[in-house]
Amino acid sequence: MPPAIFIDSLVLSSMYILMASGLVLVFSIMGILNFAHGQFYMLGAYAIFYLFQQAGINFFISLALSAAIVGFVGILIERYIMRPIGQPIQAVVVTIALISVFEGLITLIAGPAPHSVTSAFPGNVDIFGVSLSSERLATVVIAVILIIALYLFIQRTRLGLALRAAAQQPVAAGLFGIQVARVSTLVMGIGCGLAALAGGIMAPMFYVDPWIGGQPLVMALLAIVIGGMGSLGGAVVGGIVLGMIGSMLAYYIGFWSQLISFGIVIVILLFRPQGLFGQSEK
Amino acid sequence: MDKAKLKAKLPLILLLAFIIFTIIFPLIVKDRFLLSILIEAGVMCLFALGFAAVFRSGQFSLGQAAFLAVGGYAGALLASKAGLPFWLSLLGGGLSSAIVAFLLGIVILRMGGLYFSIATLALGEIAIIIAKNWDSVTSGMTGIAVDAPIVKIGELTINFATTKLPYYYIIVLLVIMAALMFWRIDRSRLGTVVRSVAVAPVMSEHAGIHLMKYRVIMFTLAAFVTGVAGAFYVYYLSWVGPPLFSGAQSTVALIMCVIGGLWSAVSGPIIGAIIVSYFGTMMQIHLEGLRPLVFGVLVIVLIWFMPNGLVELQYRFPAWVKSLFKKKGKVPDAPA
Amino acid sequence: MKRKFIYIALVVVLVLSIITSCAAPAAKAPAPPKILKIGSIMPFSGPASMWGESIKPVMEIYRDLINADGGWQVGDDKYIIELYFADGPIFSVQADAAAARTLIYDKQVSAIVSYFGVGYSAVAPICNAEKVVFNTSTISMGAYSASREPYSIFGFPAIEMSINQAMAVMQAFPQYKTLCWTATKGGNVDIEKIYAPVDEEIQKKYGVRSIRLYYPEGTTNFTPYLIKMAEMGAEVLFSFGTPLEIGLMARQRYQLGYKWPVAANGAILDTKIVKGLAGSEEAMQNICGDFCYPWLLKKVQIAPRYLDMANRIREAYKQKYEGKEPYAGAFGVGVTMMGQYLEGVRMAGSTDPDQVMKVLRGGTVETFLGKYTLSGNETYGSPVVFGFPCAMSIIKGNESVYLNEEPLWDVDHPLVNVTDLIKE
Amino acid sequence: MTEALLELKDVYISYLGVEAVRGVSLRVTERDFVTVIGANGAGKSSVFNAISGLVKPAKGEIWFNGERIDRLTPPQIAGRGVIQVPEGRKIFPLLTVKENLMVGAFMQRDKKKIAENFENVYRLFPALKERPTAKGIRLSGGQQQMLAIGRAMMANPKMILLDEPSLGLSPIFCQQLSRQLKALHNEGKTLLLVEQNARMGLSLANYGYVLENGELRKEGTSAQLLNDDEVKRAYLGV
Repeated sequence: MPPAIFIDSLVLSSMYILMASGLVLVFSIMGILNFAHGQFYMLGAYAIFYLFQQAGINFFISLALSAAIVGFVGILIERYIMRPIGQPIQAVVVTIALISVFEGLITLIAGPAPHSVTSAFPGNVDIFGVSLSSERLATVVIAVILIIALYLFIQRTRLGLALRAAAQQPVAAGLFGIQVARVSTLVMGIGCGLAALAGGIMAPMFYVDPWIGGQPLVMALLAIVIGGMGSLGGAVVGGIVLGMIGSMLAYYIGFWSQLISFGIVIVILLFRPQGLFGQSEK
Repeated sequence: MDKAKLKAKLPLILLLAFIIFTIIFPLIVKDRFLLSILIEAGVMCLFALGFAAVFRSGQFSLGQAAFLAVGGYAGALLASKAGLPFWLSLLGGGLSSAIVAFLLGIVILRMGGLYFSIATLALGEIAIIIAKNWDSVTSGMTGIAVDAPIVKIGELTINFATTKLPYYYIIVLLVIMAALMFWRIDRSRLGTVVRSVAVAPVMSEHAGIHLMKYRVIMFTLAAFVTGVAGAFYVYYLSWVGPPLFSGAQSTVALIMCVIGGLWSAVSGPIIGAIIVSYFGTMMQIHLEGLRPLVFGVLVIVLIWFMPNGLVELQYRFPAWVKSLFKKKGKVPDAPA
Repeated sequence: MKRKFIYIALVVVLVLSIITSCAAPAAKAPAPPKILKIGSIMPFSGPASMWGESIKPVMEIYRDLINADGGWQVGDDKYIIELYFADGPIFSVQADAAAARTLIYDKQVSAIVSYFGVGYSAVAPICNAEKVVFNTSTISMGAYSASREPYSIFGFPAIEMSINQAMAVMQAFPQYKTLCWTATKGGNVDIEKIYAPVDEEIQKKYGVRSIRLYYPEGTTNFTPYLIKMAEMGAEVLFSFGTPLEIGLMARQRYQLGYKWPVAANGAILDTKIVKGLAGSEEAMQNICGDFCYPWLLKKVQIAPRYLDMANRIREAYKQKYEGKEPYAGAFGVGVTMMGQYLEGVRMAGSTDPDQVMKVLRGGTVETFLGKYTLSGNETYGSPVVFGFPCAMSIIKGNESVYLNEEPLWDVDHPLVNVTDLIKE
Repeated sequence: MTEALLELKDVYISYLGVEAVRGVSLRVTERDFVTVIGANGAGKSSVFNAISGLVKPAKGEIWFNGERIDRLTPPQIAGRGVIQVPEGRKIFPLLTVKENLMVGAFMQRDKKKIAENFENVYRLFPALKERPTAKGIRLSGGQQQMLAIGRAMMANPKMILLDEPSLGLSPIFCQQLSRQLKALHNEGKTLLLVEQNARMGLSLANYGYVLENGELRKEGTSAQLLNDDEVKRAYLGV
């Protein structure tokens, strides 16, 4: 297997993992799937386009800014649209409607034509005599750092603890002073911020247009189901599996890899209806 | 006659009036464009009814459009390859869709909640990939052409190619039949069971209800109705091909159900489907590029003000009228 | 006396002016202008909306120029052209059908032109039932039936052009011998069915070896497929993808260090869009695509009045849009497909669809892109053309440069008889 | 009469128009151990949920430490020092024992105090000390109950509300639990206990209330209630 394929599968995996973990976080605490998650990815990519490409701000600062801005949009939406509506099904439909709202809005602002973002890490690097695109390597490294940071945040911090407690037993968490409503707003912000980060680091590699959010969402949905809903570890495993299929398997068997990425979900669910790492109880 | 009795019968009278209205409507308003929108709205009514039926048994199917595709392809193949008449092709479309749903259902309905949703999403995508690549049966992207049916009833010959009116009456009939069926089911013991399954799956299982059985029944019935809708739609368009059945349609069905009102099994989906398809088409034609934005905002606003859907209006509207009169009564007070 | 004379003169002038003002319109005004309504379904929302949005203004300018000349001469009458556009988001067949219905039932257009979505089979029945001429691209061809659809013509032979385009690129790069055809499997175009039969002939005639590779629909990451292509020995890529796919393919090919030319079918080159996709100037080098500016074509003979009109359109567009060049794609589909229908009307001397189709069937029409010959009775309406060029350009530096052109093969051309393939 | 730490004044609670609790008044003074006994559905848990802020009383007032709390949210009430050990324990199943306890200490900022509380909990419940990294879901019922109480202790509460702690425990665990609750009380905590197991409740507490169909039926010291004929017949099975 050529080494470029290996890096490529890691790139895909890291995108899916970042997307899936945001989706899982929001789901675990709010109990709804955010169908507009892909559009937050798109917003993040556009933020990078405007901040990094147009305004020329340093890539890492733009990345942080884009996560902050998009996360803030997510917080506003949770606080002023989803929470007042309350009922989960209605909230899901709101997220579906948000897909067209964001796509329409961005088309209005930025136009329908695709844009590209210059690579922040041009050129190639040689590692053990193998030449690899430094952009792809950097993407993987950034993604790994982000995933580790997320893991540490959730496992090691007070807020992370509150988040997990609120997700598992919202009532009991409230009895110990955890403000579940505030935690869910925060989590919506973090989830959307993660999607924006995924979009931001992928933007220079692919392109930016108002409709790029659809594919990553589907892949993230598949990833969380493969890994098992509600656990970050599951999202990581699901993302890696799908990344491998999307790249390594695509290299060996071509376009049938798409059928396999959908088929594997069904097969896994048949044998393990809770996903590979899902807990049977919630 | 006392008022109470009249009041109790009011919904029935209104319903009958509505049905009569739908029947004479195209005879009065001879707008072919409106007629075509209404026919498509009828197809979407069936689709939304099926979706709502599955949804009310506690499962959220993201791949419901695949049953539209199965019904559509089966109907087209039965009509063009086997040469079956119109009615039989419709039935065949529905049956094949039901069979597929039954076989899949006994396997995938075991999965709970979101796992089921995403499994159906994957199945829907797989169905489209199959339709695109199984050339010998589906002819890939080329699709299958279906000739407009010519129905002979005694001396009367109806050629569907020359007028679209028969399609309208057939879809109205189909929607009424499906609505009655789902309404009866909702009212029956089965319906009560189904709702309890949706509300508290674990508890009803403990109460001795075989959860799977009812889910499979509802899933299969819904697929039957959806399949008939698919076959009908293919006849109406006179062609079937993969782009007709994109997975996004399943989320559209959800939007329809929620806008119409989730807590009524029949009127909610029907109202939602008619509203969404009518205004959706109107927006597509008059708004062009602005359509997605306006559509999304409208859906959110509607849900914001009427989280229980448009059927809520029947309670809200009288209250609103009353409040209007009350305000009028207050007007003289104001200057004093 | 003097005063009286002035009064009389004034009255005379007044009376005369009243008479002339009344008589002038009565005498000079022709019968109210006849109107020819033409509809067009193009994507104005969704991912392909940039095409619709860039083609529409050029068509509007063409309409304005015709109307400014007094209308379109048909027989003894002049027709004022009215254009109606409807949104048909790409891959949404239902929306295309609804758009066709509103154009036909509401606006009562007599033709629908410049359609390039995938919903041919959903739109054609509506048009044909209402005797509305439907001018579309072969890329959208579904289950076409000559007998059932007598009012369909295929004014943009996208599929057929591809072989010419590919050969034009191979001629431009004589050092390359291996051509890799690539597309989504089960996509709009079944490249296996259409191109496998010509592999051997291309090899014989041009010494070009053909290989094929498919990728799934919606692919944005082409890296695995590109690496596979490299292993298969690809030297030139010919893609059936959307402009998005081509841009991404070109960009990722550059990142992987390959310098292959990437040629595109149906993707009309617009350096701005390509740059938007490919990212950098380096990555967009050697992307090849359609180049339909009539004033740049060399091999194809274009009728002077069309060349003249093309230049007028160009000037008017530049004036209206601050010196920008019109989008080349508008000459590929927009005004060319509109012109084919208008040409049919002119030759028939009537707007009656049966008369128009009688002329277009097997007839030869002048277009912005040269003479265009439709197939005859037997393959009535099918897109076999002669003279319609596939002009290729290549991106060099910061702009696209005219590369090569191949007039489209004839019905009877021995190399590929696409008609047979389509008739199946 | 000493100042009451917690006082309910004529509290009414209704769910969807059905009154579950009617006119309940009760008081708990500091360092007291009070029990509320009653049959299933008598409204005991409703009273608790009203104190914790999970339901808002339709009428009446709840005062804690000289402050009216019946309009506050659960986290705010918890912040005032009223901690509930909810019915069915509601421990966090996927958090470890240590993390569960950390959630209990969520409102504590003082690291020293937290460490002290940890020691207290571990001293009282040595079983928890043995498995600090076990997930909540892996513990036995009795251990889960210990964890739930320990979690409440971590919050440094002024008052602990215990909702049916004996539910689903074996008799041996019940005895153990009784001992531990007594120890807790001896450490100076104020406890309010709801129990279906009236004998256990009354034997532990100093003072008791009897709740029946949402209304207060009787109150008195434990000794009084234990000797009351009605109580004996209805709740003690004598």
